[in-house]
Amino acid sequence: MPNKVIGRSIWVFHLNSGSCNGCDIETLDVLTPYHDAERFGVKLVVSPRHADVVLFTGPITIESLPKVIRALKAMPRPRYIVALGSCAIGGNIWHASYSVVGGVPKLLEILKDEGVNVDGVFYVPGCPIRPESIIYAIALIKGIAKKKVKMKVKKAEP
Amino acid sequence: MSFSDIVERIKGVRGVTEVVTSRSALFITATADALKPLAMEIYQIMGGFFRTCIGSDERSINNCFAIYYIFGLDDRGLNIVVKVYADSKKPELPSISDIVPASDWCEMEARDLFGIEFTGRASYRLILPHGWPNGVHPLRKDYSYDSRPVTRAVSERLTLVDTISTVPIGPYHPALHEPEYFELYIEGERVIDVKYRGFHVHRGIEKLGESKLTYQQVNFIAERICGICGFEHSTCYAQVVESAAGIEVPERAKFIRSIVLEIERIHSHLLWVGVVAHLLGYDAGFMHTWRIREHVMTLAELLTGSRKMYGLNLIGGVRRDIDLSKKEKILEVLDTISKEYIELASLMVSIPQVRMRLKGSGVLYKEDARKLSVVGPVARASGLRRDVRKDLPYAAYRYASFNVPVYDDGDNFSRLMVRLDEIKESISIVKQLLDQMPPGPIKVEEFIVPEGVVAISAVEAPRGEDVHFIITGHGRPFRWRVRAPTYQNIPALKHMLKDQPLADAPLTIASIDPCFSCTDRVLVIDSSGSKRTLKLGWGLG
Amino acid sequence: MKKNPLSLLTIASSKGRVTKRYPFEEPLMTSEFRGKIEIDESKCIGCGACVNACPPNALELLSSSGTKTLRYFIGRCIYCWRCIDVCPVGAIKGTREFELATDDVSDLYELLIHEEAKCSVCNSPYATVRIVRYVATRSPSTEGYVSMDPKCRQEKFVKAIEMRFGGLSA
Amino acid sequence: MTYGPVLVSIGLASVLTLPTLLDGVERKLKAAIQSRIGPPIHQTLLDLTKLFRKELVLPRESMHTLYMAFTYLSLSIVAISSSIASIALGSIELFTASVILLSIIQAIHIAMPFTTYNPFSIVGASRELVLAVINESALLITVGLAILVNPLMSPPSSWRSTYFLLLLELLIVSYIASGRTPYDIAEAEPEIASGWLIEFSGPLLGVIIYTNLLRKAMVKLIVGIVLAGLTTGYGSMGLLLSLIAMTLLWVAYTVASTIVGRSRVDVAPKTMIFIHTTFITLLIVTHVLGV
Repeated sequence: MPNKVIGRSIWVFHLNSGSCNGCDIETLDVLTPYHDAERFGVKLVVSPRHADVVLFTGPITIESLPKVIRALKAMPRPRYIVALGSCAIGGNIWHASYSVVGGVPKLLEILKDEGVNVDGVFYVPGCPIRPESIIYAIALIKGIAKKKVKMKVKKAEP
Repeated sequence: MSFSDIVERIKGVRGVTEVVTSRSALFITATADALKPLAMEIYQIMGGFFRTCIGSDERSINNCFAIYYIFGLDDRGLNIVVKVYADSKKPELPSISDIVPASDWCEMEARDLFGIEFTGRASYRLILPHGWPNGVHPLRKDYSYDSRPVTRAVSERLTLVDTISTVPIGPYHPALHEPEYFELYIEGERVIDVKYRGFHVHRGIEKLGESKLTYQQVNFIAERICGICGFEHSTCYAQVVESAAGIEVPERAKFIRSIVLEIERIHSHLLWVGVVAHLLGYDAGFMHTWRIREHVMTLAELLTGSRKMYGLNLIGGVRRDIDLSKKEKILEVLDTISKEYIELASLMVSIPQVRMRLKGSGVLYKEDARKLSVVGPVARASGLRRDVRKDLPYAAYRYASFNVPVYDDGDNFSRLMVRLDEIKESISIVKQLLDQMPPGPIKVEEFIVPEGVVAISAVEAPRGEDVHFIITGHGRPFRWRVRAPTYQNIPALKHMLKDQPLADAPLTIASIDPCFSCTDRVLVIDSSGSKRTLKLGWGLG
Repeated sequence: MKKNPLSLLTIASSKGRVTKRYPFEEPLMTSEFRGKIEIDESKCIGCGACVNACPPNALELLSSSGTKTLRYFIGRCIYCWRCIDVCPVGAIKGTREFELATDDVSDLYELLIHEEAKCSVCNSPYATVRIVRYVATRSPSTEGYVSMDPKCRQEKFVKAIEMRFGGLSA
Repeated sequence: MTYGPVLVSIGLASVLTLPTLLDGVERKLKAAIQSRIGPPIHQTLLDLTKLFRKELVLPRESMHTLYMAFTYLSLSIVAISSSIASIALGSIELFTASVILLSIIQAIHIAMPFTTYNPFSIVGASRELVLAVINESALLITVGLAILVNPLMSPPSSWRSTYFLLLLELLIVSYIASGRTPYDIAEAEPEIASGWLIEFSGPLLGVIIYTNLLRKAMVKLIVGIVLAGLTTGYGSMGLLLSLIAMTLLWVAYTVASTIVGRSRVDVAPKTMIFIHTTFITLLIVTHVLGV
């Protein structure tokens, strides 16, 4: 999974697409002394034009959807999406609510229709995500950690 | 004015059909015509504050829509709830926003979510996404929580305007960290007007609470209203249901709630101080406050199991106890942070640029603050002594003695000082409560929530007063309304930003410590027992 | 209390570098942390108590031909551990696992497939084999009720009442 | 004079690569003051290489921007090489030319964002313009005075207050020109997002960031050159010394910028005008009095 282009310098545009702030403050926390993501070359940028990765926190509300698409279109390729936290991945408690899209997997379908290409997606579960989870995801992208989760199918023997 | 005087005066208003009193609340039913005179009486003459108003679809019960207006007489710890019915076919009520400017937003919210029109004012869309069809009101009971009339909303004219006289701040902007949109109209470098378009984070929380989740599950969604002050919301929700159902929460649970609430306040204020340092270009200040804050986060995890989203509250009590080793750890962490943060805080306010830019910028005068019923540190920095912990004590706050810091200048510096002082007070509150914590159980397992009871509860969140309103229903709330502190404070920004340099705008916006996700969430109240059963006149039972 | 801006350097040097070198070092985590849940396939009876308690529907019970699947979607879990509180057989336990990042969302699903019991009368599936056995072992004299689906159970019950009052013979 | 071209190329090579590393040092140092580890020293280099591997998304009026960016780059290199050469050759004309070039680069740098029509860009650039006009005029006056006093050609036989004042003023000018707090208003102030940089992307952003680093290096190099002239005269020793001075200044400026906050856009020009006029007046007075 290590990424050749952005593995050594990851510029991140943080996009709150309807999050409760929990993941956002933890994302900010990753940059602070105890976690210090900058040691892996991570930098928070303020314009999608500079970004390699867009961080989604939140289930993607309908109101934020057009702006999300705009921001993604503004990014130069290769562009990556990181879905942070259980809202951005599975839509959390509001996955079925009237005013949200319900997570990045659903956003990807919309992006496909809009003709916006994305070069890769990473999913980082947590609610809110803890800073180490983000660091672990960075380590995955850099190739210094191994993926641990795998779909499990178990059978309950009757 | 004595309590009976207040009751008499209210009874004297034409159109008041019913007044019911309880220990700390007055419940009034009135006709639409009585609304304006009542607002005048309570807001202007008695000097009450406006908490919020709540729309409710009660067509299944009494074939009407209803609006509940909540006023508060803080100095006597009294809530006044005014209920007015609106016709089910053509719901229309007179607006009180000319008398109570603070009611501007909640009227528009009721219009968006219930389709209740307000006469005598300009109407605009506040909450629902751009492109949402007219006439579709998601909080009406005949609307299903999962139907989505729009899935590809179109963008409003937004950002990248060709003229330099408009500077858009947001919806994705480094100074905000949250998607909200301010359009600043500037002349040179001076802001002449502000337009706000928020509610990007409207997730339909209230609807889910009313139509999908159970009473206990709502605790967890309430916590997720806000990632910074989530515990305040879940405490407030738990309290409102406990009050409606008459559940006696064990004392120990109340102490644990108060302790965790104060720990959350410390983390939230430190977070804010850091963000302000960052906005002022003093990044070292940001890094060091967050370094200190990290101890608080780890402590929170030790006490509750998670750094944020504590998942600690249930209706009837809390899920985890504070044992002796945890108590020692709390004291240890408090000692560390109180030493380190005082050192850092005094350093920060000595930085010439920090001082210069905070003093005199973003001023909110006391009269405006009162008119808009602002809450929390914003109110306290403008000379209003409002603090729910004192005015309507809940949880275990009656066992602690503490000061409410009040500053009179109303500028950004005062708001900084209020928060810095509050951290000190919070540390002392936690220490006092730890000393007095009684032994015993931490939760009530069995309880029944009766249907059709109205309750209100308020909690002092780091950003100000947090109000939850509930009408109980079968297995879940019939109506649940959350009034977050930022909801009350954002309209004040217009006053603070106007005629100020553009350069101060992000700072001033940040100075109210906006929490947009709270505000955008989309209900009798009171922790100390002002509840009443709606079996008779209130017609919900 | 005014301070010299340079005293920042004193603060910095007295603290040194506080950074935890995770992933090369232990994370900053306490023993109390709530992480992902683990469902013990040998204990789970597929009763759905956790599904009813789960606020975000991260746990779902899906029916398909002859099986009932308990699906755990880590990507929607809020780590509240309410499922652990309510599980009647203690089949769910909490872990401190947080290293869950992946590039494929399907990695975040865990499925536990239960076999469905068929009604002894109409042969339609109605509950997992495990829960039927669980109930049967706890109340030994079920008079055959437990092996029926709710509809047949109701019919049998009505007939039994009628018989008791001298109605039609079964 | 025979090894002039060799010296120039060595000097040029180091000035072209050093800034990226010095930026890394700056980030590391800042991190240390903030109690954390910080990025590896060569992180800026990694950032730039990555930017060059990314897609180029051009803003409106793109050819214009592109053209300007490359003029900016080539001019910077010319300016740097001429200032390097000025030490090696002991040429005051080249030195003057490089300072004037620096001002021209600054002008292009300010003009570029206007081609993007992005409001943040434009607000950022107009602010930069205000600050630059004041600071660059101070720079030109100071350098003009420096040539008049002429510490470049003949090292002073005795240390006079004029030289001290001259150096002090040059230090201030170069600190402000290096775009650090409290005067990083155009770039870092949050209300204008990342200011004039906001619309650039990929390789174009890489070019701009790199050239900006060169400019930062050059404003320090100028101080270094004057300083080297004051103490040792010129030649290989002078070149080495000015590079060392540049590095040390970079470190000192980094530390200085971490302990202050950012000034405000309406206050900054006033403060700058006050500081500059005071110093320049003092300079003229001491020079006339011959103290």
